[in-house]
Parts: sequence; C-alpha cells; structure tokens
Amino acid sequence: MDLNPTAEQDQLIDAFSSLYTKESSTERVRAAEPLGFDEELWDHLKEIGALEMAVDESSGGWGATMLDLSLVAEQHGRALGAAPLFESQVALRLLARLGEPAKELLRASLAGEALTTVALHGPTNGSLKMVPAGAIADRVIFLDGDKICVGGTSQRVIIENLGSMPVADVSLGGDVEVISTGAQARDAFEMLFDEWFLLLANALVGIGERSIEIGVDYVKERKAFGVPIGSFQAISHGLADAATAMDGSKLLSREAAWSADVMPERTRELAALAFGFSTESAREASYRALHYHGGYGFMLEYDIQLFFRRAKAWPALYGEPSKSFARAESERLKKIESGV
Amino acid sequence: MDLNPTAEQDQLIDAFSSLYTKESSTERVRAAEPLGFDEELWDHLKEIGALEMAVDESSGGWGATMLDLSLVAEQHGRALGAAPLFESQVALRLLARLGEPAKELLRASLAGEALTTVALHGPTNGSLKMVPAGAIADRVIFLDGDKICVGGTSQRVIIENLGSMPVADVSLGGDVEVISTGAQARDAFEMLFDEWFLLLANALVGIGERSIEIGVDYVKERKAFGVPIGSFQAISHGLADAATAMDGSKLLSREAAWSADVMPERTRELAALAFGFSTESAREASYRALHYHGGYGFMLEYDIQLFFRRAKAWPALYGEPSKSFARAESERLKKIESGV
Amino acid sequence: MDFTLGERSDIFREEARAFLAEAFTPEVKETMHETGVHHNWDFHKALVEKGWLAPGWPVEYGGQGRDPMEMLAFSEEFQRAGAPTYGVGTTIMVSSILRHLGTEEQKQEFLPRALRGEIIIVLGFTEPESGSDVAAAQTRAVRDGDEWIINGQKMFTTNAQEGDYAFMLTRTNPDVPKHQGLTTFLVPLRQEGVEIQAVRTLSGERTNLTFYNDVRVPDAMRIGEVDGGWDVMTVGLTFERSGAQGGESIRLLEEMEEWVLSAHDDDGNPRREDPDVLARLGKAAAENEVSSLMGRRSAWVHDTGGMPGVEGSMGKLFSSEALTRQSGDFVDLLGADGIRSQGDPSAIQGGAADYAFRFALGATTYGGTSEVQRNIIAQRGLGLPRAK
Amino acid sequence: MDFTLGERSDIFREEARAFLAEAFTPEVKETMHETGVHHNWDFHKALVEKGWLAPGWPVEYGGQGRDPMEMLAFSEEFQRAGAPTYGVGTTIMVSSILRHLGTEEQKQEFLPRALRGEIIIVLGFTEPESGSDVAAAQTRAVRDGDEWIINGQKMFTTNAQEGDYAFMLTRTNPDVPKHQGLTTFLVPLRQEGVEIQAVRTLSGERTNLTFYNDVRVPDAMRIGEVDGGWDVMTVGLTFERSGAQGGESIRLLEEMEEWVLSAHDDDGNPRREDPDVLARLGKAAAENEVSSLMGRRSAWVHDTGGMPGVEGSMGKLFSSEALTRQSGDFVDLLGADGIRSQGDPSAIQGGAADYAFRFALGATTYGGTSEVQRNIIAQRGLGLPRAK
Repeated sequence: MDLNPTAEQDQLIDAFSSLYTKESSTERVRAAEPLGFDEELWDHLKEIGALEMAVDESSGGWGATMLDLSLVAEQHGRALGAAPLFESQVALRLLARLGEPAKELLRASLAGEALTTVALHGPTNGSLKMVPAGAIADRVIFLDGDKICVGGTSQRVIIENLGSMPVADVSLGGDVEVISTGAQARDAFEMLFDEWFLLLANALVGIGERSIEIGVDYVKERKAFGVPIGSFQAISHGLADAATAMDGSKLLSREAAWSADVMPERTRELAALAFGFSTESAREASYRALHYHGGYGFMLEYDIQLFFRRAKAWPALYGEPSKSFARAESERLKKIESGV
Repeated sequence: MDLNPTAEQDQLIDAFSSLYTKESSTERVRAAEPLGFDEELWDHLKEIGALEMAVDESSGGWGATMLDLSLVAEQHGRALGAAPLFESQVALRLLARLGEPAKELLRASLAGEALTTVALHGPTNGSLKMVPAGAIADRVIFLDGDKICVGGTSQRVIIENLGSMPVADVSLGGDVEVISTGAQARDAFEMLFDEWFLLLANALVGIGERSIEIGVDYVKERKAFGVPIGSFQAISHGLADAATAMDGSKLLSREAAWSADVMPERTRELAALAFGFSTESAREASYRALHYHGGYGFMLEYDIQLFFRRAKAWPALYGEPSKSFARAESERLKKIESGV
Repeated sequence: MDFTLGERSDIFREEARAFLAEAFTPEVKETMHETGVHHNWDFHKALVEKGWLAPGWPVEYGGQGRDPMEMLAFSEEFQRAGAPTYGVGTTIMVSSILRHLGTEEQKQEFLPRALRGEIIIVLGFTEPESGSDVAAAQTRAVRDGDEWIINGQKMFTTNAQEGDYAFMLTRTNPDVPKHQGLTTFLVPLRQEGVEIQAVRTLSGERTNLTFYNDVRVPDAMRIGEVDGGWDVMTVGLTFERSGAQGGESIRLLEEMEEWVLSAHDDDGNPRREDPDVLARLGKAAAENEVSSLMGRRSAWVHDTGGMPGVEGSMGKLFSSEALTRQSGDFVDLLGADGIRSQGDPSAIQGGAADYAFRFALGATTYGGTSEVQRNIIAQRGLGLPRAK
Repeated sequence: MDFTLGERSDIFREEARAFLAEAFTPEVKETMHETGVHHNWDFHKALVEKGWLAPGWPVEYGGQGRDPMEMLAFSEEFQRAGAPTYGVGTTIMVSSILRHLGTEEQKQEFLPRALRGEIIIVLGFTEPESGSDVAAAQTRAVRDGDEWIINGQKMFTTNAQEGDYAFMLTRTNPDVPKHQGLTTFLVPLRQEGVEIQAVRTLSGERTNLTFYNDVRVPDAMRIGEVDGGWDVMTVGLTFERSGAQGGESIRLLEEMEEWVLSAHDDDGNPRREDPDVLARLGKAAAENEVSSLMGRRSAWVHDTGGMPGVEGSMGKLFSSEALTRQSGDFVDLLGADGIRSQGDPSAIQGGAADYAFRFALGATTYGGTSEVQRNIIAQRGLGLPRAK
C-alpha cells in the first residue's frame, strides 16, 4: 500500500496545478461566467496534452491511466476549471473503444477540429437535455436505446444554470449518425458513465478540499466576541465533520480510479460509490464553509459561493446521489448472486 | 387562538399525570419488561375511565374529544405507559363507528371483558404480523382487502422487540368474523389510522420532551474539563435543535388532534404529518439526550435508554416516517386537484 | 385550546389577499426580480392608500389598531405572496423604536412622515467586522458641539439606495466595555460623505455596503442616551423578529406540488405515484406547518402580553433551516432539470427550487445566524450554562 | 499509488480466515451472545496456539514480527467476523505500554505470561465522574512504604471478571494541576478490597463497575514515574486506536444484502428492484469502503513511520457515526419487522439491524466520544484555535 503519488504522478499534478494557478484563478472563473467557458484555459489544456493523455498510443494519444486523469481532475475541480475537460476525455475514450466506425470522429476530436461531448440522458421527444459542454461543443455523442449516436449541436438552447456551466438542450436534427449498436454499444456507454463518475468524483474532492481550506482560513481570521470564530465548537465541529468526509472522499475516489487500471472488476461499483459519496461530501463541505462566512457567504463577491454552486450543480447533470448509490448496489448484488 | 389548555383540559392532564406518576414510574416500566404490560397500571387506567372516554354516550362512554385523548396520550408517552391504551381506544372508536354489527364486541371491550386491539398490517399467509398489544389482547380487529374482520389471538407468538412492547404475530384461526365490508369498511379503517397517528404523535411528544428534560438535567450536572458539559456548544446546540423540533412536534400534534374535532377535513393530512414529524423529532431528541450521557447512555441502568428504545420502536409498528409523509402528501394532492 | 386566529383575522386576511391580488402585479414582481430590490414605490403607495404601513399601530399614530392575531394573518399573506416589504419593514421597525424611545420632537418629526410613506428608514447595525457580535460595532461618532461626526462603514444596508435615513449603531466611547460605549442615531443618507456601494447576493438581491466619511448628524437625531445605544438595540432586535415564518417554503412547496401533478419520470411514470417523491413533499409540508405554527405561537405570546424571545428564535431557526433542507432536496428531486436557473425560460416552475436554494443561504444568517439562535434557545430556553 | 496491502498480507489474511472458520465456532458465538462477554477462553487458547496474541510483536518478545499491513489484514478479518477479542485487545495494549515504558523486571514478569495467554489485563481509566476528561481521575493512590494504597471506583472495567490485572490511572497528588498528579499501576484484581459489579449495556454486553477499598499494590507494580501517569496515558491512548474500522457495519450490510435478495414488499414486489432500497444499501457500501480505507490509511501511516493521530480520529469518528446512521436507517427500512430483537426467532437476519442499532450507541462513545474526536480533528488537523 502506498497512498503517496509516484514521482511521475507528482510531476503530472504539479504541471496541471501550475497551469490552473495561472489560467484558472477565481477572477478568470468569474470572467467566464455565466457561460462557463474560458477559451484561453481550454487552449492551454489542449496544449499541455489534456486530450491526448485520455487515449492510448494506438489511438493517437499518450495513454495516461484513469488514476492519472483523476489526479488531474482533482486539480481541475480545485480550480473550478471553466473548460470541457471531462466530457472531452470520456468522449475520446468512448470513441477509442468503438474502433473503426468512430475513427474519423476520434481523429477530429483529438486534433481539436471538433469539440465532442457526451449526453448523460437519452433523447426525449427528439431532444437531449442538459448536455454538459453542449453550449460549446460541435458534436454530441448519446445513447438511444441500444444505439450510440453522434449528432450536431446547431439546434441548441443554452441553459443558464446554478453552476454556470456551458450546458445546453440540444434538438437532434437530420445529421444523426449511428456509430455502434447492441450489447457492445450499451457496454461501452456504461463504461463511459464509470469514467465520468471517476473524473467527477475526483473533481469534487478538489472542490470540497478547497472549500474547507477557504472556510478554515476565514474562521481563523474572523473574530466575534473577541475570539476567532473557529474556536467555537458550533463552527469547528462542523468543519471537522466536513473535513473527515472529504478525506474519505479522496481516499475512495482515488481508490476507485486506481481500480480502473488494476482491478477493473471493482470499478463499476467503486466509481458509482465514489461519485455519490463525493457529491454529498463536497456539497456539505462547501455549504459549511459558506455558512460560516456569515452574511459574506451570501454575497457574490466572496469566492466560496463559486465552489458551493459548482458542487451542487456539476454532479446534478447526472442526477441525485441516490441514483449512483443504487447503481453501485445493483452491481454489488449481481456479484453476490454470481458468487464472485 | 389559545394554546393554553382549558381548565377542563388542565384537570384531565392533572388527573392522568398523577396517575402515571404513581403507577408508571420508570421502575414500574422496567418491571413490566420485556412483555411491556403492567396490569395494575391498566386496571387504574380503566378505572379512571380511559376506555369510556374514547367513545360517546350513545356508545356507552363519555365522549372525550380527540384533543382530550391526545393530551392524555402525551402523558402516557411521557410515562412510557406499559398498557394498551391507544390500541384499545382506537379499536373502541372503530367499533362505535361501525354500529350494529360491532355492538356486542364494543360492549364487551368497553366492559373490560375482552381486550380488543387492532392490526396495522393486513394478513399475509393467514397471519397478522407485529400486532400492537397482540401479546395481551383477546381479540384483534384487522382489515383484509375491503373487509373489517375480528379474530381471536389464541394462536399468537409473542415477539421480543426493541421497544419492549406487548407485540405478537397472530395466526388467524377459524374464529374470524367479518363485521363490515366495502367502502364503508375501508373509510372506517382509514379513520382508525388517523386516530392512531394522532395518539402516537402526541405520545411521542411526551417521550421527546421528557427525553430533553432528562438530557438537560444530566448535562447541567455532569462536569468535564472543570465545567458542566452543557456549556459546550457541541452539546448545547444539539439539544437546542432537538428542543426546537420537539416544540414544533407539540404544536403540530396538538393542532392535528384539535382539527379532528373542529375541522375534520384537515385531519387526515395533519395526523399523518404529525405522526411522521413527531417520530423523527422524538427519535432525534432521545438519541441526543442518550448520546450526551456518554458511556452511561449505553447502560441499561440509566432511564434515557427506555425513552430512546420506545421512540424508535413504537411508530415503527406502522412503518418508517416517509410512509406517513407520503400518505399526507397524497391527501394534499387530492385536495389541490379537487380545488378545495 | 384553539388554533384559529378568529373571525376578525379571517376577514383581514381576505382583505390582504384581495389587496395583493391587485397591487402585487406581474410588473412589480418583474421589477423585483430584475433589480433585486425588495422595495417598490408603487406597491408602497398602494399600501399607504390602504393605511397599511403599520395597521397594528394605534389609530392616533396613523395605524388601524389591529390586534396581533390580525397582524399575523396580514403578515402571513404578505410573506406567502413574497411581496416587496423590506423597505416598509425596516421603516416601521425603526418607527416602533422611535415610538417607544424617541423624544416628542422625534416622534412628531418622523412618525407621520413614515406612516404616510414619505420616508424609508434602513438599518445600519452590521459592519464589515461585526455581524453576530453586533455590539462590536466600530463606526465612530464623535461629539462636536450640537452635532456628531460619524466615520465608518456599515454592511448589508439593504435599501440604502432608496432610503432617507439609516438607524445607525455607533461607538461613542471606545474606552469602556463594548456594550457600554454605543449610541444610536437616525442618520440622513442623502448628504455628502455618505457613499453607497451596491452589493449583490447569491439570490440576486441587492444590498449595500455604506461608507460614512465625516458625516454630520445633529444631536437631535440621537435616539436614546449617549452611550445607551445597547438598550435601544435590545428593543430593536426584539422587534426584528417577525411573527409569520416560512413564507418562502410555502411558496416553494406550492410550486413543487403543481409540478408533481403533471410530471413524469424518464420512463413515463407519473412522479406523483412515486412514494419517495410523495414522502419528500410531505415532509416539507410537515415542516411548513410547524414553521407556520411557530409564527402563530409567537404572535399569540405577544397577544397575551408576553415577549416571544425563545419562541421567536425557535421559529427563525426552524423555518430557515427547513428552507435550506427542502430547497436542497427539491433541486435534487428535479434531477438535471433542478439546476436550470430562475429566469431561464426552460426552468421548471420558474426555477423556484433554484431560487429558494440560493435564498436559503441568506435566511440562516440575517437577523441572527442559526448558531446565535441555538445559543439563545440553549441558554434562555433550556437554562444551559453559557460557554466560558 | 497502490491500494493493495501486498502479497504477505493477502496470505496472512487467508490464514486468519481459515483460523476464524475453525476457532470462531457457533458455540463461541452463542456463549458471547448469552453472556455478553467478548472474551472467550477457548478462543483465546486457540489464538495462543497459533502464536497470534500479538503477531505484530518482535519474535524475541513472543510475536511473529508481522508488519503493519499484515496486522491490518489480520485485524480486518477479526473485526469483520466479530470475534471475541476485547480481552486480548486490552491485554496486548497494556503489554505494549509495558514493553515501551515498563522496568526490566516488569517486562520479564508480565510479558511472557501475557503472550502465553495466562493473564488478562483490563483497563481502569474511566471513572464514574470522569469519561472524556480522563485526566480528571479521582481514584486515590497513597504511598505507604514500599506499597501504595488505592481507594476509588472505575467505570466500564470490561472483562474485570475475567481479568488478572487492571491497568489503572490514579491520583497521587491532588494539589497540582490535574495532569501532573497522576500515576499508573498494574493492580492485581484477585485480591481483597476489589469488588466487581456487573453492568449491562443496551446491546447486551457485560461490563463492570469496579470498587477499590484499601487495595494494596507494591511500588514495583507502578508503571512510569510517580506523578508521571499522564505521559504513560499519552502512549496508552495512542495504542487504543485500532487500524481496522467498521467491522460491525460490514457485517450488517452483508446481512442486509442477503435479506434484500429474497425479500418482497407487502404487494409482493421484490425489494431489490426498489431504487430507494438499493440507494440506501449503496450509500452504506460507500461509507463502509471509506471506513475501511481510513483504517488502512492509519496502518499505512504507521507503517511508514508516522503516528496516525488525526487520521485515527477521523476513522473512529467516521466509522462509528456511519454505523449509527446506517443501523437506524436499516431498522426503518425493515418496517415493523425491523424492531424484532436479536435473539427472537422471528428476527430478520438474526436481528442484525436491531443489534447494530443498539451497539452503535456505544461505538460513538468508547475510546473517545465523537465530540472529542471532532475537537482533535479541528485543532490538530485543521489548526483551528482551541475554545477558551
């Protein structure tokens, strides 16, 4: 057992951390609102290889592990990165899995010619709702029954949302193309969910941990009744609980990501557990930190609200935590029944 | 608006409160465990008119209001009364509503010749499960589809349970008698649930309030680090929240009971809301009070555990709080749709 | 025991409803939403015409002598509607203080104007460095002959941009224990040296940071004794707790109930048949009934000659925490649709859940944080010892 | 990064499992349940035969030199099985203190006997008037020549009825600040003046109140310096935190999962198809994974030369609070059937939920209450200032 990142992992973390420090300050995050897209940041991310790393060499990338991607995701979350990193990465990996029929789209996406995203909900009445990065993507991949399809995004309505994310409802037009069908398609798309969960779970770890840091700094400084408010148990115990949960989120989210590369038979369960748990923990952490700001937490001017809104809104694109907990439990029960 | 009991209500409360002080001390409650039936207390309750008060004069009683019964229920809860008060009362009221076919059973029950209880779950595989007072009752009333039936309790298995209540699984024998059918039966039984909710909700108010008193007394006395532990926000804020919720429970449970006599069109909703809310509040209050006892809360010797176990177990005979909240909401939606 | 508010209250409630249906127009709502200002002069004038700025006041002071139960019904309806009453609220609160503690001259100068709707008075208690610990105010007032010179900053001076006066807590003696060196003034806002800086909240409301640089106030505008400001505040903070509770939660549940009646899940099943959905709405209904009862109980305590101190804290704590819980739960319940913002045309029920979720963040803070309320309940309600 | 415990640990885990399958017999379980005593001499002897009372100790002291990762795997299996290890646990904990702080004579006298399973040592820290504030102990030890005379009471002296010695915290100097007047002794329990009174817990466990009346202890049984007991305790309390976390929760979830696979609701629908049921079990699975990871992390910190202080507190806090939440939720989930007691033949899965619900009440208290853990995390982990 070794919970420390390897030297390579540390380098990766440092590289992205430096990038986010420069290109994703909270001023930049605010400047990108309400759309939630910072094109300069996105260019830098592409430049550093954020797309190539997602797929392996045979697909034209440099094959980072899911754990590597997740460590980057944590930095992305900490910085509230206003760029479609996760959607692009999971889309690329899905396309890579699908092989030949997806080859051209994979190439174009990887080359940055087409910003390709994924829909988390199948079409209803010819429309994909709340597509992440849908407001800025050129192409959207979605599952319709047992078919994986790709469509254009020209008929989209950008949705103003709690998280200031580039989300859109996309109406499907005549340009929909089927790139995979049947069990293979369903399996490939299920794995896409696993991967999106892993990235989000780790991003939420970044959000939650940063929220605690902001909250702790605030309550150490802020005084009431002659003492720092962080000395009141009404505040310190709430932060202790939140920090404990975030600590658990981090362990669980990293383990889940690690499993994808090492013991994939556990990944479906662990990814869904990590997603649900990190969602609940990061929401609570950012709420506590915001509330302990008193009236200032309610003001747009203080940064903590950025974290609070994103922690609530980002995972909501999929659904509430109970949905992923149920997914994980189904997986557990399947294994129990099959005696694994 | 007047939240004070009337002089008559005060007298009623005093009369029962005195009785419980004498006949339902925690020593007596403990002595009645594990069965949870104190025959002497029950005799006193019958003597003071606890059965007669439940039905009106035309049925041989003295017609107390639901609010009166609920004020008594609160005292019963405070004292953890080991007697089948509520089941008897709601059974009597049901029988009174059913008129002629139930007349003889009503008479016998009221005269104390037959201890009659009710089942909260219909029969499955010829058996009624977890019948409250089933371990000591002679007759059990139950709903089977749209038939209200009465059966004997000779084939019963007494169930040891968390709340030390006289509960049994009752197998139905050949002596089952149908006393009402159709919509009338269903309506009458629904009203039985409303009434049981009202009595339980108010009993839980008694349990929760008494728990807070015990907890507050303890944390004022108990010292750690040189001060009473009640001066720590980690403890005082938990008790403040619990006391606030109990205060709300009391207002809501009394309003619900009051409505049964004054604006019955709101009773189905309010009774279910009060039941769910009091269940959650009393559980939390008794848990907080127990936890703040430190290791002593975990010992059988301290009284707080009696309240904690009963608060969890008593309402569980029906089901978890979400079940009654859903019942109340259905009722609300029905009213919205019918434009009331 | 009787839970009805009485016939007079029922009648007054109906009048209030009729008024709101007419005066709280879609235009007023729209303006509120766009500007984030919870004061509206048209609406204010309509209130004045009805004599309803302070219907609970005695007739000789410009009120209608309504009893606390009538006032509760009135306030419940306004809260439930979400009407823009912050401006009238603070104005009348300060006027109440003046009525009880002001000089005869002050009463004659300000009360008629306030009751005629000619002036708006805002609150200047909180400062950048003092919130819950309001007695730590540092804004200085220094005597200069018949005047005082005020320097400092106030935070959350809501409606300062609409206001004529700020009821301000200042430090007049820094050399004594903090509660003993405070003095309150009515400070004219429309004068040189007063700077108002807009501040936006998470739910889109506008409030202000206000700066006071060598602002001069005649001693005649002092309320209460010099260095006796804490006594004035004690009265003021008691008035700050309103009777009615949970209006925002009630509106939110109404929206959710309207939604659930026609909503379907992704598989086409009616959401109203899902026991989990019903239970979550039902739990909110229980909490709303409790909030409402707590508000009524405070009014009743007041009506029967008591001071609803602990009761007011319980109501404030419970209703704001319930709103926090419910709004978070309902955003979740709506799934991905829950995060469509209020204002976005696609938002479900106008984005009611998103709005409430944001609004709740302020509800647990203003008028005393939940932590302050719990201290009050623990110490005054339960008799627990104060922390060292 | 690597989350595996390593091959040696996997092998040792398998050995532990095989041992438990054989030695933790239905009879041992039955006795545990009936007596409420979490120590069993047959089981204890079986452990001794394997050399497993302290496999992590160096071979020269009677251990097997297992590394912390192997010990973690070992301890996870014993926790998960719910094996009766309270007696061995306290004995080895005190032996560890002796190994680090005892005199050569004490080591030679006690360590071999402890490691051979001949003696049981229990803990005598807590008193009726001091729990979380353990340094407030009032049990007096007064010197009398080469002996000390002990008078006082200890609370929660679990296994005193089976034990040979109590590791006891006493007050030797009442005139100095409380941490400076404490001394620890190994007090023989089988002597006149020691009275043991059984105490029953909510989950049926037996613990004891122990009384000490003029009990004499030779000075040779003193551990550490006179008035230096707090230093000994500091070491002792660190040993008290075990690596493995959440065994009870893991067993509970296994029972619930077995239940859900064949359970139906009143309308005959399989419970396993209800998303609400799945979500509740799944959430427990997430919490259990977290508890387990926290336990492993502590072992890893230890393995890499650190002291898992804050990490240990987090694991203890999280796992005990998670058990409290889960067990309450599962009792609810089972509806009316949830309250059938463990031991009643009709109870679902042997009454696992009811038992865990009761057991959890102790879990959030023993070894430091949740409140104490939160203080540690806030102050040492987050660097927040201590309350005045």
